[in-house]
Amino acid sequence: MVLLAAVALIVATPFLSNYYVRVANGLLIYILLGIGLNIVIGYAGLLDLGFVAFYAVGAYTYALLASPQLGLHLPFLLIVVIAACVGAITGILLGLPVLKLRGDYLAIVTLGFGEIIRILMNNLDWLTGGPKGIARLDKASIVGIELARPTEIYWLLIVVVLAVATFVWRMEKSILGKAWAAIREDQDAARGIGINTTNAKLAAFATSATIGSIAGVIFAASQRFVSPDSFALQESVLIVLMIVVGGIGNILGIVVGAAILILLPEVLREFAEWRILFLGLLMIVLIIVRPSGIVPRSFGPEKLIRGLFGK
Amino acid sequence: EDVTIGLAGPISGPQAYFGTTWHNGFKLYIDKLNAAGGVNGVTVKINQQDDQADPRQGTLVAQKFCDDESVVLGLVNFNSGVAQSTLPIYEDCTMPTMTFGSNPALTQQGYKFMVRPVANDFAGALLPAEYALQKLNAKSALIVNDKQVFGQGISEIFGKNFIAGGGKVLDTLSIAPTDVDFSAVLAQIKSKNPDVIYLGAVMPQLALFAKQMHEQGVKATLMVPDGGYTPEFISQAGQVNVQGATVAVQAPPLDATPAIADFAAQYKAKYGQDAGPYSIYGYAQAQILEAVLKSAKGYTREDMNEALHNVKADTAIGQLEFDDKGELKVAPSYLYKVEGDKFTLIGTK
Amino acid sequence: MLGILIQQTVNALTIGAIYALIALGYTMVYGVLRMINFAHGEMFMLGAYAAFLTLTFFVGDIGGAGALVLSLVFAVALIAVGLAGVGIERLAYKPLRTSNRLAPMLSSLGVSLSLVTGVQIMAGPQPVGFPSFFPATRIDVFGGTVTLVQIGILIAAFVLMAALYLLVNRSRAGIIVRAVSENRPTAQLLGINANLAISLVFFFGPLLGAAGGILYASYYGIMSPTMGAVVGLKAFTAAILGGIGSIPGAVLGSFILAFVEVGGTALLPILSGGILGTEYRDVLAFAILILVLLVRPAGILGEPVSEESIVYKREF
Amino acid sequence: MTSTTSRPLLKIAGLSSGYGRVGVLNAIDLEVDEREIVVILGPNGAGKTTLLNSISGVARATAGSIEFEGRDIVGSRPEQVVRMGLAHCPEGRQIFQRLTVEENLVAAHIGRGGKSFEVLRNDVFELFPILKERRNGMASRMSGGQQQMLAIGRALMAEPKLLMLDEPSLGLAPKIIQQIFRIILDLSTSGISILLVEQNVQLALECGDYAYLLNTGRVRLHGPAQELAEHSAISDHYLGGATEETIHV
Amino acid sequence: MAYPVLGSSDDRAHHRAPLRHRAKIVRAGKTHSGAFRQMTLTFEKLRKQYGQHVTIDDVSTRFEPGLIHGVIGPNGAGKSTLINMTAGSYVVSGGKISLDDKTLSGMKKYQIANSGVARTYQNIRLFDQMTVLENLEVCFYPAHVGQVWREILWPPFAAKRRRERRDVCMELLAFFNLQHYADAEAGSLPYGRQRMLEIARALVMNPRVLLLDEPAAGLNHHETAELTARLAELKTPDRIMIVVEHDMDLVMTVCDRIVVMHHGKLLFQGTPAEVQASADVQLAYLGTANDLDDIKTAAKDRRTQLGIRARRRS
Ligand SMILES: Nc1ncnc2c1ncn2[C@@H]1O[C@H](COP(=O)(O)OP(=O)(O)OP(=O)(O)O)[C@@H](O)[C@H]1O
Ligand SMILES: Nc1ncnc2c1ncn2[C@@H]1O[C@H](COP(=O)(O)OP(=O)(O)OP(=O)(O)O)[C@@H](O)[C@H]1O
Ligand SMILES: CC(C)C[C@H](N)C(=O)O
Ligand SMILES: [Mg+2]
Ligand SMILES: [Mg+2]
Repeated sequence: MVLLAAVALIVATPFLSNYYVRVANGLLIYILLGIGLNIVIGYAGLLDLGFVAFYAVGAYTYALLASPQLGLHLPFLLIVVIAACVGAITGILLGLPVLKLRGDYLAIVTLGFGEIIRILMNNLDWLTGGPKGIARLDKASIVGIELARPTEIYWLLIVVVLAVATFVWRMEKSILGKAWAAIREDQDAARGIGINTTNAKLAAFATSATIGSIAGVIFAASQRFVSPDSFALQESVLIVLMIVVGGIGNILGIVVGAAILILLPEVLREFAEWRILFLGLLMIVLIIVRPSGIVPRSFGPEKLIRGLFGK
Repeated sequence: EDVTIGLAGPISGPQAYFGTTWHNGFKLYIDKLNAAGGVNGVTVKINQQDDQADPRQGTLVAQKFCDDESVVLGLVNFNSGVAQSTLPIYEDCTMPTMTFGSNPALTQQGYKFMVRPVANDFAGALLPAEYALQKLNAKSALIVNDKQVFGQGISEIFGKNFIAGGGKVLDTLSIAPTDVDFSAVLAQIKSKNPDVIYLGAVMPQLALFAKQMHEQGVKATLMVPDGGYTPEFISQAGQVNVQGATVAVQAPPLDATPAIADFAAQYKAKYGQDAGPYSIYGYAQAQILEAVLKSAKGYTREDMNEALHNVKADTAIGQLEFDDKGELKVAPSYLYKVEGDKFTLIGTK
Repeated sequence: MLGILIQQTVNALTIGAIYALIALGYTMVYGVLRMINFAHGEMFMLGAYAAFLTLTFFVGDIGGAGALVLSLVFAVALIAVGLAGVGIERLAYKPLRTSNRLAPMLSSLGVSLSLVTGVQIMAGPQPVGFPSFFPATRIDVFGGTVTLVQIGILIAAFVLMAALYLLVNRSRAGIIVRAVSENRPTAQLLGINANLAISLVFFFGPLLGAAGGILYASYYGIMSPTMGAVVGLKAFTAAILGGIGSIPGAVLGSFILAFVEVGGTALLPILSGGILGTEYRDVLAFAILILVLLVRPAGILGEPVSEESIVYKREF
Repeated sequence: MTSTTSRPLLKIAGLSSGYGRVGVLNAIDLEVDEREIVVILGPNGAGKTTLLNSISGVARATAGSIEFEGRDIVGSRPEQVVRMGLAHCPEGRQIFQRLTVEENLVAAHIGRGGKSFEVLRNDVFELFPILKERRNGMASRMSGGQQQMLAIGRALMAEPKLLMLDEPSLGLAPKIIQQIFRIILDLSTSGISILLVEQNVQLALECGDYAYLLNTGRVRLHGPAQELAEHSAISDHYLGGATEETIHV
Repeated sequence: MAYPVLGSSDDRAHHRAPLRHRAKIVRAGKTHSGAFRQMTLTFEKLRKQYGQHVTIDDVSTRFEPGLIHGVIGPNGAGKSTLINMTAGSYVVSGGKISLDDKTLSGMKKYQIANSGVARTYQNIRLFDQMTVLENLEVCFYPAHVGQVWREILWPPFAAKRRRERRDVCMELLAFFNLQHYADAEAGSLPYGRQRMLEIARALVMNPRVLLLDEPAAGLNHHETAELTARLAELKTPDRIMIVVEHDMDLVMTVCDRIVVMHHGKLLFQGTPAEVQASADVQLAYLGTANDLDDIKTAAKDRRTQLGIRARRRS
C-alpha cells in the first residue's frame, strides 16, 4: 500500500505543474544531501556541521567546467565524475586534520571548514565570480538527452537518489558499516579490536563528501546559476536537523525529515514569518516527543521491504 | 475582467522592511485604480509572495507565477542576487517582469521579457564620484564594501568613475556582511587619511560604520549608496555622527514635487507610517502598469510584454520609458547630504 | 604607530570582553549538561530587547533617565532574561536529559529559531537604534582613542566574570553545580537538588549573555532580532578554543579570538603583501582555531581526555 | 538489650518496584532496627541495588510501603530522603572525579543534623586519615580503595541515622576489603545503623546481625546472620539452585 | 599439531569441528601472518608516568605462551596500566614491550590488536546499541575490509561474507552460552553476560595474547565458577593469557604463574603456592590470616559491646 502510494506519487509528480516539480526537486536534493551527511553523523557518529562545503564544491565544479566563466564546456557525466573525485579529495582533506577531535570540537571545526570554503568562494572573484556567482551555466545532457527543464531534472534526481540510497544502504550493511557503528558506539574499543579508525572515518568523510558533491552538481545544473548565498551555514544546520528529526542513521528517516522541513514551509508559504515560528516550535515538540527521530534506527529499509512483501 | 500581477520580494527576514514598503507603494496606487473601476473595466489582482531575499525561494516563487496562467506580469525581486536566478525562469515562460535588482549585469544577458524601472548602479555611483571630485575637491578615496553582489558592484563602479575623473583610490577594504564592529578597519583607514570613504553596503552597517567612524575621529566624508536613504540611517548612527554624509539614490525627495508629496501623504494615511525608501517606486510601477494596460492589445503575457517595452508612462517621478535592453531611457538619480535630521538634495542627474 | 597599536588593543579588548560574557554562558551550560545551547545567542539578543522594553515602558523618555533608574532597569532586564532561560530549560531541554546528546542541541536550535522569529514578529524584523548610556566622551591615550563606553564595557565584563569565577570555584553553590555536572544521579543521592543546580546555571548563563547583549547594544547603538546569531557563533568558537566547560578557558578563548580578528584585519593585508585582504579575516580565525585544536584537541585549557580513564562512549 | 520491643528504624512491607515499565522487585518485606547491621545478599541482577534505589527514591515503588522512623517515604525524591537521615553510598563509588577530595565532602554536606561542615569533615578525616592527607588533591588521582573511603566519608556528611552501602568491596584488594569491613563495624559502634549489600558473603555474614537473601526480585531467605552463615541454602542459592519458597531459618 | 581448539575436555567435543572451520576462515583473512608459532611477550624496563607521578616503575618480565598469568596487587598498583600499555591504550613512557621480535610499544592501538593482542576492559566496553552478534561480527573488519567494495557492489559475495562471519560468531556465542542473546542489544544484557560477551569479542580473531582486566569483577559465585571453567578451556599452547583479578579463588585456581604488583613495581612473581606463601605479598595485598581473625574478633566485640541480638522477623 505505502509502496504503491509512493510509486504513484513519484510517477505522478512530473505531470503536476512545474512548481510542484521544482519543489520535489528541492526535496530530492535535500534527501540526497541528507543521505550523504547521514553517513558521517548517523553511521560513524561524527557531528559534521560543515557539510554544505562539499555541496558547494560540487556546484562550483559544474559551474566552472560548464559555463563561459573559464570558457569550458565539458559534458555533464564527465563533470559528475570529476566532481565526485574533487569531493572525495576535499572530504579527505577535511577529514585528516579533524580525526583526532571529538564531539563538539569536531562540530565547530567542520563548521569552520564550511565557512572557510564559503568565504573563499565569495572572495576568489577571478575564479568564482565572487558574490555575483557564476551565471549562464550549460544545460546538462546525457547522451544527447537534455536535462534542463524541471521534469527532466526530476527524473535524473529520482534515478540518482535511488542509486545512492541503495549504495549507501549496502555500505551500511557491509563490514565497513559495522565498523562505523562500532566507532560511533565506542571509538577506543573499536581500535582495540583492530579497526583502523582513521581509515574508516576517512572512508566515511570521503563517501559523504562525494555524495554531497554530486548533489551540488545536480543543483548547479538545475539552477544554472551558482553563488555563495546558496551555501551558507544554515544549510548545513538544516540538513543535520532533517536527519535528527527524521531519525538518525536511517535512510527512511531522512526522507521523512526532509519532507517535514522542506515541504512544510512551502505549504505554509502564505503565513510568512509565522511559519518559521511554527517550524521552530514544531521542531522542539518533535524532538521532545521523539528524541531519536520519527523513524527509529531499527526500522531500516529492510524492515520496510520485509513488511511490504509479507515476510 | 481582471488581470493578476505577481509580487515577489522579501516580506520576512532582515530585508522585510524594504520589500513590504516597496510593495505597499504599488498596492496603494492599485487600490485607488481598482476603486475607480480599473483600466478600461479591467481590475488588477495582486498575488504577493515572499522570496526572503533568498535565490532558492525566489526560483520557487518564479515557478509558481509561471505555472499560474492568470499571472500576466511580475513585479519581482528586490535583490539583484535573487533576480539573477529567477530571470531565466521568467524568460522561459514568457512572463514579463519589472525587476528591481539594480546590478547593471542583469540587463546585459539578453533577456527579452524584463525591464528595470529604476536606475542601475552605474547611475547610482556616477553622481557621488562627480560630486566628490568637483564639489568636495577630493583627491583620494578609500573604498569599503561588504562583498555582496550589490555592495561590491556599486563600489567598484564608484572606484572606476572616481579614477576616471582624476582621483586616486587608496585602497579597497572588505567587511563581512554580518560585521558590526569596524574599529579595526577604521584604525586602518585613519592611517591612510583619505578625503572620502565610499561604503558599498546596506543598512544597518551604513549607520554603524558612520557612527564608529565619527567616534574614532576619522575626518573623511562618508558616501553611501541607496540603502542609506532612510531616517534610520540618521537615527541609528546618531545625528552628530552622520552630518555631511552623502546618500545617492534613485528616489526623489518626498517633498520634491507636489505629486510625490501627495503620494507621501496618501501612504501615511493608508499605512499609518512614513513611506519606505522604495515605496515611491512601487507607486510609479503601478502607474507604469496602468499605462501598459491602457496600451496593451490583449492581456496575454506576450501582449503585456510588448506593451511594457513600448510604454511611455507618466508617473509621480516623471515620464518613464525603456530602451531595447529594458533599461530606463532616462534614469533619474539623486544625491543627498545629511543635514540635521534631514536629507538635503545636493545634486541630481 | 604606537597610536594604532593602542587603538587596536583597546578595540580587541572590548570585543573580547563581550565575547567572553557570552562564551561563559555556553561553557557553563556545557559544563553541566554537556550540551551546546544554540539558543544562547538569543539570550544575548533578548537582553537588549528586554532592556529596551523596560526602559521605554517604565522610564518612557530614554534620554532623561538617571544612573540609578538605569541600573534598576538593567537589573529587571537581566533577571527577566535569566528567568526566561530557566523556563526554556524546563520546557525544551529538561524532557531530553536522558536522550541522545544531539536531541537537546537541536531542540535548542528550535528555541533559537522560535525566539528570533518571535521577536521579529513582535518588534519587527529591522534593526532598531538603541540608546547609548555612557556619555560619548573620548579619551586620547598616546594617539589612540578610547571611549568611555569601552572602558565601561571592560569594567563591567571583568566584574561579572570575576564574580562568576568566585561563584563557581569558591562557593558551595559552585561546588554543587560542578558535582551535578559530573554525575547528576549521584549528586541527587547525596541530597543535592539537581534541578535547582541546573536552574541556577540556566539563570546565570543567560543573565551573563543578556548583560553582554545590553553592553553590546549600547556600544554599537543598535539591536536586531538576528544580532545573536553572529556574535553567538563567535562566542561559541571562543569557548571551544579555550576548552569548552572551562571558565578561564572561555575568557582566554574570547580574548584570543578578538585579538585574532582585530589583528587579522590590521595585519593580513600587510603580511600577505596585499594578496589577502580583510575579507579573509574569518578564514584566519578559523584556521587558527583548527591549528590550536590539532595541537590540543580539547582546547587550550580543556581537560585532555585520556582514553581509558574516562569511558568516552557514544555521543548520540 | 534486645530490640524486639523497639520500633524498627526502617520498615519495608510488600514493596514492588522497578524502572519505567520494567518491574524488578516483588513484594519485599524487610526491616532494619536501630544500630543493626543488616546484610542483603543475592546474585547479580537479584535486585539488591534496585532495593536501595527504591528506598532512596531513585527507582519508583509501584506497591507497598517504606517507612523510615515511622514516616512513609514512598514517593519522596532522593534529596528529600537524604535529608531525613538515610544516606546511600552508591554502587561503584561514584565519587566526583573532577572535584578535590574536600570539595566532594562540601558537595555532600547538607547541614541536616546541625553539625557544622568543619566538625563533620574532621570526623571523616579522623575515620580516614588518608583523606586528610589528600584533601586538596583531585579525587580522580586516588586509588580504588581510597575512592571507596571517600565515598563512605561523603555519605557520612549527611549525618545519617541509616547508611546504605552498595557493594563497598567491589573491585578492591582483599586487604582493603578487610579495612572497609572494619570501618563498617566502627561506624555501627558509633551509633549508625547499616544496610549493607554485599557479594562477599562470608565477611558480610561475619560482621552483620541480620541477613536477607534476594533472588529475582524476591526475598528468598532471611534470618540472623550467624545462623544464615551455617545454612546450606546459602551456598545452594549462590550456586543457582533457586528455591521458590521463602525459607525462614 | 592441529590447530588448537578452545578447551580440550572431551565433553566439549561438539564445539570442535566448527571451530576448525573457523580457523580456516581466520587464516584466510589477513589478521595473522604465517603459521601459529609460539611467541613470548616481554616487558623490558617498562615505565609509565603522569607528569612527576610514576605509576609503573621499571618493570621487566616475560609472559610465556601456553600459560595463564595472573596479575594481582593492591588498588592503584598499576595492573590496569600494564594492560593498557600492552594494548596500546596508553603511551609507554619508557622501556619496551615486545612480542617475540616485534616491538609493540610505539605501535598504534589497532596495529597492536592486529598483531594478535586482544583485551577486555575493567569497565565493560561493549558496543551497547549493536546486537550481540554484531559485536562479534565487527571484529572481522581488519580481515574483510580489503574486499569491502566487492561486498558492497556484489550481493552474492556479501551474502557469503555474512554467512562466514555469522558461523564463527555463533560458534563463539554458543561456547559462552550466549547464543540465545544473538539478536539482543548488547547493552541490554545482564551484567554477567556482558562480561562473557566482552571475552567472546576478544576471541573472535583468535588472539595470541589475551588480556583480561578483572573479568570476575561484579560476577556472582555461580558466574565466577563458569568463568573459571571457560578460562581453563581457553588455554592453548600458543596463547599467552594474562588475567588481572582481585578474586583470589579464581586467580589461585586458574593461573599457572602470578605476578604481584605494588606501587608500580614488581613485588613478586611465582606459582600460586609461592605467592600465597610470600610474607611480602600477604603484607601488601592478601592480608594475613591474622587480619581476618582480627575482623572476626572486632565483630564479636561489637556485638557484645552493643548487646545486639538480632530480632527475628516473621
Ligand atoms: N536503570 C535500570 N533500568 C531498567 N532496568 C534496570 C535498571 N537497573 C537495573 N535494572 C534491571 O533490574 C534488575 C535488578 O538489577 P539490580 O541492579 O538491582 O541488581 P543487583 O542485585 O544490584 O545486581 P548486581 O549484583 O549486579 O549489582 C536487573 O535485571 C537489571 O537488568
Ligand atoms: N590519567 C591518569 N592520570 C594520573 N594518574 C593516573 C591516571 N590513570 C591512572 N593513574 C594512576 O596510576 C596508578 C595505577 O592505576 P591502575 O588503574 O593501573 O591501578 P590498578 O592496579 O589497575 O588498580 P585497580 O585494582 O583499582 O584497578 C593509580 O595510582 C592511578 O591513580
Ligand atoms: C539596495 C539593496 C538592498 C538592493 C539592491 N537594489 C540590489 O540590487 O540588490
Ligand atoms: Mg547492584
Ligand atoms: Mg585496574
